[in-house]
Amino acid sequence: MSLLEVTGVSKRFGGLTANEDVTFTVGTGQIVGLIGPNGAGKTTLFNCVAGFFAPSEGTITLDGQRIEGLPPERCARMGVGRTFQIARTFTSMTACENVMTASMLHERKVSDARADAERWLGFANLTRLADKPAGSMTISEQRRLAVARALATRPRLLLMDEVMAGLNPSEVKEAVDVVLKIREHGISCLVVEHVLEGIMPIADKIVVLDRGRKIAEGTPAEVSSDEAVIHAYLGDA
Amino acid sequence: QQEIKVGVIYPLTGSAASVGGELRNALELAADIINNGAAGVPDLPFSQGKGLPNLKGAKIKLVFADHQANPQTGATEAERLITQEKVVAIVGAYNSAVTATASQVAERAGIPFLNPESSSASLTQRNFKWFFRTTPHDDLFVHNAFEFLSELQAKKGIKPGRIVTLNENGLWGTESGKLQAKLAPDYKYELVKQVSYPAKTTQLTSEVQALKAANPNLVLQSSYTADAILSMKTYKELGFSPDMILANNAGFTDTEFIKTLGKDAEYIITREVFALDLAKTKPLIKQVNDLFNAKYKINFTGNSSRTFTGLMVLADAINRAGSTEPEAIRKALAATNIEGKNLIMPWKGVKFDATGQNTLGQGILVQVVGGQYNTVWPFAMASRDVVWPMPKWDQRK
Amino acid sequence: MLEVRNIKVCYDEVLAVSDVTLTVPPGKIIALVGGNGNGKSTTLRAVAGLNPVQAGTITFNGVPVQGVPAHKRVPLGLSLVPEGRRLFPRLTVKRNLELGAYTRADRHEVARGVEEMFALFPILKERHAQLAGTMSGGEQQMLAIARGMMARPKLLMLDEPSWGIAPKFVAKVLEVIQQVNATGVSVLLVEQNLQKALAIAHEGYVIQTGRIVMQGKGADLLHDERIKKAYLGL
Amino acid sequence: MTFEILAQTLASGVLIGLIYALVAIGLTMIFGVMDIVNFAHGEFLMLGMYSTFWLFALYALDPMLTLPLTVLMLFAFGVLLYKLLIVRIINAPMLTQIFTTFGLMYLLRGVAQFLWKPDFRSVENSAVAGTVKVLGLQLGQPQLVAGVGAVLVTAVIWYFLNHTRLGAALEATAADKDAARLMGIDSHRMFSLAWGIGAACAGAAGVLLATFFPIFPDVGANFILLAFVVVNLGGFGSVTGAFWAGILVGVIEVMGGLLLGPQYKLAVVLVLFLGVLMFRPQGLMGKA
Amino acid sequence: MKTTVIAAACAVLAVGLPFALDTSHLNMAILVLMAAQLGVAWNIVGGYAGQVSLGHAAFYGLGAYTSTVLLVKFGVNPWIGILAGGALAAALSFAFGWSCFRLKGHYFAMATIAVAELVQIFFTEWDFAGAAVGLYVPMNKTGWAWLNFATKMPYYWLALGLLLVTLAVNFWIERSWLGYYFRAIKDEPDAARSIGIDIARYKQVALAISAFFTALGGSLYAQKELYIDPQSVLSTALSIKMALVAILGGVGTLFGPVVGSVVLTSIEEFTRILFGGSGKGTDVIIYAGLIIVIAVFYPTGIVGWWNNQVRRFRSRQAAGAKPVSGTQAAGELS
Ligand SMILES: Nc1ncnc2c1ncn2[C@@H]1O[C@H](COP(=O)(O)OP(=O)(O)OP(=O)(O)O)[C@@H](O)[C@H]1O
Ligand SMILES: Nc1ncnc2c1ncn2[C@@H]1O[C@H](COP(=O)(O)OP(=O)(O)OP(=O)(O)O)[C@@H](O)[C@H]1O
Ligand SMILES: [Mg+2]
Ligand SMILES: [Mg+2]
Repeated sequence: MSLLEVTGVSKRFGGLTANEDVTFTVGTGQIVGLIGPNGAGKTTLFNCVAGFFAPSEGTITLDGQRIEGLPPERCARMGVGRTFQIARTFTSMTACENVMTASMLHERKVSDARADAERWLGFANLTRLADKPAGSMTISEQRRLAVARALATRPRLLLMDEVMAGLNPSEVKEAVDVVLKIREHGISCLVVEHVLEGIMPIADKIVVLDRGRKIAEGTPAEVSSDEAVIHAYLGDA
Repeated sequence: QQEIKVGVIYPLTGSAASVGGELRNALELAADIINNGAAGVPDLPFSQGKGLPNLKGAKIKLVFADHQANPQTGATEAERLITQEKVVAIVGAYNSAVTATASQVAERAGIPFLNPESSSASLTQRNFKWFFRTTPHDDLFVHNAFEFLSELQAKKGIKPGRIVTLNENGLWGTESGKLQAKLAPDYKYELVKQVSYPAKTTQLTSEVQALKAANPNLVLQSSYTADAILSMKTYKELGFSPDMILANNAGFTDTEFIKTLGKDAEYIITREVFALDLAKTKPLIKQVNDLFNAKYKINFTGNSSRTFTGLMVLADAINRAGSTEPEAIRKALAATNIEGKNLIMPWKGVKFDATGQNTLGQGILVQVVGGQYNTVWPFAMASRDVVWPMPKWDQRK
Repeated sequence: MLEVRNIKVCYDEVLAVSDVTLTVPPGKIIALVGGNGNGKSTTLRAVAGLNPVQAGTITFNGVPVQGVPAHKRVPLGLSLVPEGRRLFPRLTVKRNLELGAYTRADRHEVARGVEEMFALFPILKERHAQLAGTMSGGEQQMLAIARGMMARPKLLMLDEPSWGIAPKFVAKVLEVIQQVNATGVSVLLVEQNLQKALAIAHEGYVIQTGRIVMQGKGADLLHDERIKKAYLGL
Repeated sequence: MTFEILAQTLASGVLIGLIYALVAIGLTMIFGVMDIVNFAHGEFLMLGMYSTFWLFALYALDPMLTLPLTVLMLFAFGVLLYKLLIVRIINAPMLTQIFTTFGLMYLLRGVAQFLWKPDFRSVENSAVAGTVKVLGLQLGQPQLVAGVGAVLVTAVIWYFLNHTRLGAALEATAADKDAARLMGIDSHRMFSLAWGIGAACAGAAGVLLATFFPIFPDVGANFILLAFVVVNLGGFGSVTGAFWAGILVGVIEVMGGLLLGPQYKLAVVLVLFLGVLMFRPQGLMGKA
Repeated sequence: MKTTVIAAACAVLAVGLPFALDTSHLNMAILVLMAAQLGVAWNIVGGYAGQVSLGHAAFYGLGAYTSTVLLVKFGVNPWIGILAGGALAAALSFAFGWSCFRLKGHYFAMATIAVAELVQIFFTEWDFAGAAVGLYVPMNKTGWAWLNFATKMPYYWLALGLLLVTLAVNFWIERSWLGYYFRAIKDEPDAARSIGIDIARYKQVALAISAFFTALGGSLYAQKELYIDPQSVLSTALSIKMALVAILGGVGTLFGPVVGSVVLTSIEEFTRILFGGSGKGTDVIIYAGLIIVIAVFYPTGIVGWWNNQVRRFRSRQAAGAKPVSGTQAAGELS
């Protein structure tokens, strides 16, 4: 059984269909890339999995338990961690406090939470910024912080929305290392990314969405040679 | 020469500041007369001599404090006046709710508290030892209104049939409304509807419609200034013409009431404690009012005349006590017995019962005719006959 | 055209840009590259007037502009497509575009400008009545670029325009930038997609901890060993 | 309860509702553009009323004549206030802004008392006075004029916001002032404009009210709570929302008062307000 | 080290003060403590959790009314009445939260005003509780057993004790997971949910604690002033004052409301004492003017401002005015 099973999920906003009948799975310890043109419905799908939207149709299960329609905090408790496309850090706190707050899902004691947070900051190469107020970090720094924060909730599945945007190639490499490390911890990852250099080399599977529908699924190699994907997303370059 | 400090707590800012200012003037006049005398008011105590004779001509010094219509502030100021300013007595505080808390402080400190104008009946039901009130309270005023109606029926054969009440829903209006409801059956009148509304209202349409639907002959009304004016305008707008509007002072006696409404204020009857036309039977009123008018360019109103009288009563007590000891003053206050002729009020006099309430106070009723308040009751003091019924709006010139 | 001389910019007490000097000649594309948090965006913001400079000068077409408020720099021909898009989320796509041309008075011209943008980015035409805030990330980015061009700037500054854009459109965006440049508009480009940016840039500057540390022809920089090692991880 | 009474009450409710709308439109403008709740808005109304009163008392100018003058004065006052004070708190936390406008409310009341004494005043015998019969309904002339005035002002502002370049610029500034600056929009000018228009609306309402409502330093307190309710109900920042919500509140207030007892008329409005927010947290016409 | 000295000084001051003051100044000190306590209680939900309530008078009034009605109508000892009031207010806070918490920002603030106004209307019309006429607390039973005193000193200790307890609770909140959760909810509610925080529940927790302590303050008021009516314990002006105290001192800081209360109460009292007697409104003008000046110059409150100064000083010392460094490139460039 796969960790995450998304079955026949549709999501409509008024007249607009953002997701239509999307089905795929994420296995334990897998990195799955979710790609597709702008407006394909990736973030929307994310929001459905993380509980921010209730799907209009379809089911979502985590480890066999239905989670669709649950509020975000319940999803988080069940093991779905996420980052936001626009980093939403707690701006009045330092980086460390941001992560501590997330750690508190398991460690109510502040000193324990701090120790835990410091571990995760180290994990995401952010130790240097631990005491910096999140409000004065650049956007890309905040994204990395958001990853550390999501990890601190000890998710089984981590949803990452474009965490590699705005990084230069060598920074992308660092980020890739972080994702690999996350997998080593036994955490599955569902990654939305336009920076293909960041996702293609490491993904176990790629799911491609276009206009809300799944148009392809397979290994990176399979997907990148798929006609439909090239046409809709990669471009003929 | 000794100075006797008397604390004064009134709303000098905030929504009741307009009244507070008048009261302040009245007190200053009273203190001035006591301290420096005044010509042409032979009946007024202290008007000839200088200061309080029994205290070697000691002068009254007023220490003003602003309570902003806030009960806690009133208590705080009372505390300050007593311990900082070392006042020998306190006069105040207009708003009944503030009088309630401020007098509580005086009670605990053992300082006489003289209240000249708060009308909530409950204030003298507390069995306070140091609290004295010169004005009649709402209970008596409401009784007065019904006595007036009975006498009107007995003497002139006029009987208002259906009665409704309209009152603002604060402390004062509510208490008045309740008393009216309680007393109406005692006097065998039919109270068909009671309507209350928030004083800070922006419109009174639904209130007036509700009244209109009850089709009354008589409206008993308790309103402050803005809402009194608004209600009259709404009556006219909606064509509501009862035979009589018998108002309960406050807004209806505000200087602005007649000025604003002009002709539309005609024929309103309102309870008063004071009227300038009483001077016909009591010249003292005109004499003192002339002094007031000369100094502040305004005439006495029910509020300012009562406050003026309050300080006179207190000064009389301090003088008789011959001492500034609180206990001596309290005893003297309790033994007060001033005759009506020495007051500018239409009262029989001032004499306190065990609760500290003046038992000789009395209200009057005035009717607006020709842009003036004319005393119409008690009939003995009346300067005009009651106009009944009020002409309908569309029949007025 | 644009001359930035030794500028220094702070956020509160924090020094973000300590010494930046760069030149954008007329009709050229200039790339400004560097790692995260090194002051690229801050430099652009300073040129656009959103952040005051503590020291140094900014000259545009020979006129010193460092004291000129941001909104008065737009009619001079300076336009910035800011980091993070900064659209007007509750206004429609079309109205966002029209606001881009706020300083241009001729309504007719503006309407034509809008049509041009629609031609350039068909998705915007399709969604012209949608509220900008509900568009997908990439759609928003296109709108932001289009809006920036609506002012008909002489110098267009773009802060990471390919950010969050699907690969197919990254090429498209860079193409658009070159097209715009071909019409005589100078471009100052901040971009993480180093290879692509330096490939289209006539000249590039490298910024590190708030100062310019390297400068050269785009292609030269791209082949510079140090750059390869530092930024491309090669 | 007769049909006549119901119809009459409804009409009165609509008329007073239009005044609420006018007060609320100014408030919602300022909020919409700057995200600042102006607690001193009732005091703008008060200033409008006093201006009318003094022009009337000193120069015998009829309120209907002085309306443009008062509106202009309040506009200038709003702009001045922005330049002197509000500009300093644009970036302050929401609470600080509340705190400031709250202080301003007290300040203006205090100043009014200082300058003009706490007495009640009124404009007597203005050109519009008395009542007229319309379709069998007895309507106060001042209220009628005020109602028509409110409709006109709302229409003008609505047009301005939705169909002019300046209106679009105002909205843009409201959304993101830095981004607006990048479009060449002078955000300070837009903010002063918002304050100017906001104050002018309250001023217009003040003039219209002065023809039938007593004038005193604290008069704003009578209107401010309802104005807030209207702004909320309509949706913060929505001018059309404020317009319809104003009428709705006016009608609900008088009808609720008539049917349930006048002491509960405010309660009826508040319950309606909370009930609506429960289903539409952004107000009737607010944007989510 | 330094903090212990300051704490000790404060303790000595708090204990010694009442012996050095005359009754009127003592009374003022009590007012400061009472206002501070309300500010501290408000701060829990308004400051830490960022839910700006302008309807706290509802809880205050409920506290005052509960203890007074129980005492006057049923002869219940105020010690019990006060706790009952606190409990009732905490219970009311659920209805309050249920109707308001789904609203955001200004919508929330205005809705809280509406709820509090409704509570005020209810008490104004409720005859059993004295309606608009209000209730008197009888003066006959005095002493600690009845929480009613002829002198001011015991009220001082009561107010001080209540303030200290409220502060202690805040202190604990600030340093526990609750404090972190509250701040997270304040900063980014969506992100807070994504890390498993049930924001509806925690907002409610904050409100209930805050309501409980606010109600205790209300009961103390009733016991001190001996008269309550809807106007004096349920008005919106009161709600706003609670918020003002906290804002002025610094929201979301432990001692902010205490400092705020000292400053605001002093301004209020002294302007009134010095200028209030004139009847010209000068006191209000000066009071309001000072509020505005403070808001403009200390937008984050007095304690907030101080913290910023300290932080700046420290960071300047630490950084030595070096530029902040971004990500270092893997290789050295220059
Ligand atoms: N709340 C909403 N209301 C209306 N439409 C929406 C809403 N949210 C998203 N959409 C629309 O749904 C579609 C899918 O959006 P989504 O954000 O999921 O795209 P995406 O795949 O994440 O794109 P990108 O890569 O550009 O971020 C878009 O066309 C968007 O405009
Ligand atoms: N609003 C702010 N307040 C305080 N400091 C800030 C702010 N914005 C940026 N900084 C700091 O200024 C420095 C430069 O930031 P800038 O945004 O210019 O970097 P950048 O090169 O654009 O980085 P990125 O690639 O992440 O966008 C960083 O150290 C950042 O932390
Ligand atoms: Mg997306
Ligand atoms: Mg940047």
